[in-house]
Amino acid sequence: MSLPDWWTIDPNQPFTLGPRLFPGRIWTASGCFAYGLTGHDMKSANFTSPYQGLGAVVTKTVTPQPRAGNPMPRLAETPMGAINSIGLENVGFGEFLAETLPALERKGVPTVVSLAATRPDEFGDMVAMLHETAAGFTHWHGVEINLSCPNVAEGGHDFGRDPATVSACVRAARRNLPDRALLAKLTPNVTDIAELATAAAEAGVDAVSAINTVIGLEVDLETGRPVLPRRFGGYSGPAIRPIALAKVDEIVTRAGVPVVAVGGIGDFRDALKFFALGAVAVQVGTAQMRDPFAAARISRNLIRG
Amino acid sequence: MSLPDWWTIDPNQPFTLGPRLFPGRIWTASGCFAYGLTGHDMKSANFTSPYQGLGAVVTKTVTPQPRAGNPMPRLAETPMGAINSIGLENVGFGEFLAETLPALERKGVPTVVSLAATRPDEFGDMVAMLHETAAGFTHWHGVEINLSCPNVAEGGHDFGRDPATVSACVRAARRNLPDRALLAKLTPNVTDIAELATAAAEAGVDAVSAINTVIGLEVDLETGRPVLPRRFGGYSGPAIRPIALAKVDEIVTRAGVPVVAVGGIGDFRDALKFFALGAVAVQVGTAQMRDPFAAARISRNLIRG
Amino acid sequence: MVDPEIGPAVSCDGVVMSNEPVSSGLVRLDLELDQPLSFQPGQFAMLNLAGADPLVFSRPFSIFKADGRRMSFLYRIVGRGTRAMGALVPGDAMTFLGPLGRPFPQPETDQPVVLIAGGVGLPPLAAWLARRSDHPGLEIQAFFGARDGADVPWDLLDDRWDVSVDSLKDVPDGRRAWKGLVTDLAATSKDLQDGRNRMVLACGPTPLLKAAARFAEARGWGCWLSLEEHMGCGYGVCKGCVVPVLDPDKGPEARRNATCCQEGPVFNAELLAWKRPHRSQ
Amino acid sequence: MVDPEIGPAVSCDGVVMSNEPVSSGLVRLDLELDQPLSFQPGQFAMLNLAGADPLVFSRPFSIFKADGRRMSFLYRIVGRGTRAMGALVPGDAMTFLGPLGRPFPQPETDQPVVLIAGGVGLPPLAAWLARRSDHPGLEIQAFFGARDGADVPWDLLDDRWDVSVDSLKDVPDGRRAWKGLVTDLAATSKDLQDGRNRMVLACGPTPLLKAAARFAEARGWGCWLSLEEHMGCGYGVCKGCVVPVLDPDKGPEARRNATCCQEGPVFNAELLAWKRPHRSQ
Ligand SMILES: Cc1cc2nc3c(=O)[nH]c(=O)nc-3n(C[C@H](O)[C@H](O)[C@H](O)COP(=O)(O)OP(=O)(O)OC[C@H]3O[C@@H](n4cnc5c(N)ncnc54)[C@H](O)[C@@H]3O)c2cc1C
Ligand SMILES: Cc1cc2nc3c(=O)[nH]c(=O)nc-3n(C[C@H](O)[C@H](O)[C@H](O)COP(=O)(O)OP(=O)(O)OC[C@H]3O[C@@H](n4cnc5c(N)ncnc54)[C@H](O)[C@@H]3O)c2cc1C
Ligand SMILES: Cc1cc2nc3c(=O)[nH]c(=O)nc-3n(C[C@H](O)[C@H](O)[C@H](O)COP(=O)(O)O)c2cc1C
Ligand SMILES: Cc1cc2nc3c(=O)[nH]c(=O)nc-3n(C[C@H](O)[C@H](O)[C@H](O)COP(=O)(O)O)c2cc1C
Ligand code: FES
Ligand code: FES
Repeated sequence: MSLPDWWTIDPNQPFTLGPRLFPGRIWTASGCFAYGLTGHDMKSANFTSPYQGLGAVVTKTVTPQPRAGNPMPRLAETPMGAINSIGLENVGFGEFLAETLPALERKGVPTVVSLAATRPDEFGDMVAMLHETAAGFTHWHGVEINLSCPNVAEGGHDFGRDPATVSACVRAARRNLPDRALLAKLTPNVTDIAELATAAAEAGVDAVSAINTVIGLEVDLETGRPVLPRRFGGYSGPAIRPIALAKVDEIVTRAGVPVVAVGGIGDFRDALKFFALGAVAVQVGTAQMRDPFAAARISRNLIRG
Repeated sequence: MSLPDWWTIDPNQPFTLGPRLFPGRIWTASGCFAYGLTGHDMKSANFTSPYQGLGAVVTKTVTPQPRAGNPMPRLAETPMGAINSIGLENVGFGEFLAETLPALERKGVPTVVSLAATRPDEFGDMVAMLHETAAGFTHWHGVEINLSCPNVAEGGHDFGRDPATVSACVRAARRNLPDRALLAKLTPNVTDIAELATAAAEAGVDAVSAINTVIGLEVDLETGRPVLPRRFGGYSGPAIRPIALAKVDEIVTRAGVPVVAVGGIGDFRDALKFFALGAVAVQVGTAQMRDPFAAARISRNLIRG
Repeated sequence: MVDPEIGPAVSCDGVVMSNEPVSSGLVRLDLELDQPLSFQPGQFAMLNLAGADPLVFSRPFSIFKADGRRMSFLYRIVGRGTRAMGALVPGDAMTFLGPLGRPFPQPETDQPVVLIAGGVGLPPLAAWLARRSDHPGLEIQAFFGARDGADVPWDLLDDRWDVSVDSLKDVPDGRRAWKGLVTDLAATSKDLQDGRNRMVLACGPTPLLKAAARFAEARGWGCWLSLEEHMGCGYGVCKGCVVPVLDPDKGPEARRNATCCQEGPVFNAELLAWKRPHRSQ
Repeated sequence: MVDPEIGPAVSCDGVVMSNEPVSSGLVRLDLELDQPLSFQPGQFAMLNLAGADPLVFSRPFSIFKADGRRMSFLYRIVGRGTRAMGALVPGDAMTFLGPLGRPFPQPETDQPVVLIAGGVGLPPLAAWLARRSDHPGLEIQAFFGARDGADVPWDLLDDRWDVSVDSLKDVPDGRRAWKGLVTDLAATSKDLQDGRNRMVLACGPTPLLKAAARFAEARGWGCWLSLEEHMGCGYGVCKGCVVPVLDPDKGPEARRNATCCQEGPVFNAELLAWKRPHRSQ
């Protein structure tokens, strides 16, 4: 349980990302803590709430229109990972803006809004509406544009794999987001993630989030058919951590843009590995699904003393 | 331990791959069973030898010149996988041809020779020499050209990621290999592995082997530095199985070339998952390192009895 | 019927006190949590192995009993997670998140209730029944279905339970079991022929739930079912457990996804969109 | 010295017979294999947990004793694998591959031998010493180094072992320990001052091995060391355990990679290319 000598950061010390000061470096990842409100029903003797020590909640990805998501089953478990095919089920941008984001503001949850769309102008429009409606919010810190959901059928598969698309989406969002942090969440399912990160950096992001899920498949032995109706899903959890570490390292060393690391982080040791490579913050995904206090626990365990 | 109803193949029934009849569908993977000779020193009460029921041993990859490989440590273990950076240490093609392959022939080991090179003509030359020298060998069934070693420094990183390179190397080898099976081993570290498979198919392979290791990294917590001196290594073992299943499925459904599947296969259930997707044979890598009888065991357990 | 109050879920640690078979197919797990917790019958907990390599997803189990810090479960070994649970011995640690989900409703009047439980569907309904023992006026008929006589945890069932079995094998002396489906046992029960309007509460495998819903619908009775959906988080954050339900506010044909873990696992059978499957987008 | 004959390695299953601490830092594991096996002192086995999720790599452990089907090991809990081993109880299953590697040589003449063991380096040399008990003419000095008195498995050491400890803490009554490095204990030992040419066999952490090699070299004595390299397979197929050694056939500056698991773990110190590190290509 002891922290290595090289670790000198206080994860609860505010830090700057683009135009914003974030309250901390341990975040929850998109899609694994809903919209960041459910945690208020969770108690633990060791924490005031799941939000204790959290730098940000990245919301479930919100799309311009509500989505019902993919058919069940949506999850498959492997010995050290999970494969999901939720299909971006979400309430839609309208309801999110009218109800969810104000509720997060009222509850004081530090929030990064995750957005997905199929065209750059949709990103621009959503960001503009956010900027207009939530200009006075003090807990809304940024936007993460999800350029990488492997589960969505309508072309999403290849969407964020092209540096030109990454660039166009980032530009469209950045134009309308002068005073909040802008992050681009990158797909690992490409030959060269550093190229995507460079494109995002040049187009004006304040950081990239890496990685989203790795394309994976599980087979049902009885039937010989894929477990998930859509065949493929997004692989996450401890099994993908070495891949995430490699991708983060590639970005840090080759693209020179701040990286918010995500992929297989379950405890403070896992988080330290990404900080060691130069990540500025980390997100907790699958582990947060298992334990609503996972991120809070990591945050606490990274404090010296 | 029971086999599913859909499984109707006898893994020890000879099957055709290109111009050859292979004695079975369960093989060992390159680099995880050396040159296929060491197994003769291994005994078990349950098997006559580690070769029992093996369709082929794919040799450690051989390069035109001997290679000393990478500095130690060369291995890192994660909870469900291994990261290796052996660096293609091998005796070199000259010694392999003069001593190793004849020994394999004498011992009657069904052999696929794995070759790596940095230029298409080197593949062509090595294959030509094999064809000349080993023309009369009855246990030498094929060549697997390794287009995907992520550990080699001199440009190997990107070598097999370009369909044009895949195509050129396959053509060069195929030209000189009229009567043995030709396989191309593909890297998973690309956006679209089916594209590589298609290139290989068009250039004349009899099958593709998929997948080689996934680029991964592990950090030493104490020092905050990567465990492996070369930072990155090749990630293998159970953790990559869902990725291998996804890549194999992409190839089978989109490229229409026979696939010899490899990636995280440790027992007969794992093997069945790949067969369910349409693989024609499977290779056992990391699991063979743990247990010299792993492939023999899988072969036996897949026989309906 | 009224929905009982449900409080917050608690994340805490537990220590295995005992983990012993109570029948050929059911194991009883008693945990001592590090704090006392109460629950409403029908609620569940997400359990996991403690230590360096927990299961990626915790597993949902209905709460069978709670008494101070002691909490009991009945489970069947079916796969990787429950196999690992089967190997736990007293003193081993587990993680606990619960109680979660919406419980079975409690009757406000003296409307009689029919309980239909199959296999591991027993714990929530046994808990419900135990909770009613302070309410002697209520008429309750309880039916439990198992594979065979050995699969029935006889010592856990008081004599209010009528037992059905798929096979009459291994029924102990002095015990009574009916051969057939538990819903057929209920349908043929004389006690239910008096024409009174009853309430059906059911828990068990999906075919049982569907049969229970048909049984209730045929009689015009209300029916609540506890669904078993695969769960990722158990507390509403992953959308991995959705159940298509009717959305009467939006129109008779409207459907929406309800999370089994948060809006369920107990659903009013009327709301379930079983008949016309929900189309995903 | 002659190299003992080494036979094939056997892959088999074992059942834990006992797994109990023999000192503060050492645990003795006794396995009952499903067949009788013999070994040469210095050889090792690859051990792993049996069952659905074994460690990706088995772990190398020197063989301490073998008697029919019973095989014993001494190990220290240092990481994930040995932690899991520490939790094994009698009846648990393990997988075994061994004996593997080249053993310590056996003297053919009556040249006296010095054994230097540190910590978990004890088992192969204790085995070597036990094997010599039928050879009473041979003069053997044995030195064992531990952290402190509690770390010494006193009951396993016969009185031929001189013990050194880093700290004099916890030395039991009636036992003798010298404070300092075990190689310094050997260097100051009066028994070794008679000018005879000796043979040094050493096993322990790398600093100990280097000190033992210097100790032997300074006296012009031969020296065999058992190296601890991280291993993937243990049987020569992965090249994950290479040790740069001199390649005198190819010239005085020539180096090559030897596999620690197959050509070692016991190496003639003269061959080790420790001084001028081997450059990888
Ligand atoms: C609300 C609720 C209450 C439950 N209560 C009980 C109980 O009291 N006793 C009991 O024995 N079982 C109960 N179950 C079922 C129990 O959760 C599964 O049997 C268990 O998760 C199987 O895990 P496994 O790893 O052994 O099986 P595996 O099949 O190896 O599990 C693989 C994955 O599938 C999921 N899964 C498998 N079977 C089921 C199932 N029937 N329902 C939901 N998820 C499943 C697992 O959670 C896991 O994510 C309940 C399920 C739910 C949803
Ligand atoms: C020939 C040989 C004989 C050995 N004999 C013994 C013995 O009799 N008793 C004993 O306690 N230990 C012995 N060791 C060391 C023992 O193998 C390691 O302590 C053990 O592998 C650590 O595993 P772990 O999972 O607990 O440690 P971790 O550090 O978690 O292991 C991670 C990886 O590093 C490797 N590793 C870690 N430490 C060592 C080490 N010191 N040497 C080699 N590999 C290591 C592991 O095998 C594994 O692959 C021997 C090693 C070798 C090479
Ligand atoms: C159930 C589930 C749903 C997810 N939904 C989203 C999403 O809506 N948007 C997004 O950007 N990432 C989503 N992710 C990806 C995670 O945010 C994260 O990038 C990935 O899971 C790797 O991190 P982990 O290993 O910590 O889970 C989802 C992951 C899971 C497991
Ligand atoms: C130690 C090690 C060495 C390897 N060496 C080679 C090699 O020389 N050539 C090659 O094509 N693949 C090599 N591989 C990759 C394997 O053949 C296989 O493609 C990969 O490990 C995935 O399969 P697995 O999960 O079963 O190990 C090596 C893998 C390991 C673990
Ligand atoms: S299990 Fe995650 S939302 Fe229900
Ligand atoms: S450990 Fe694999 S070659 Fe030695």
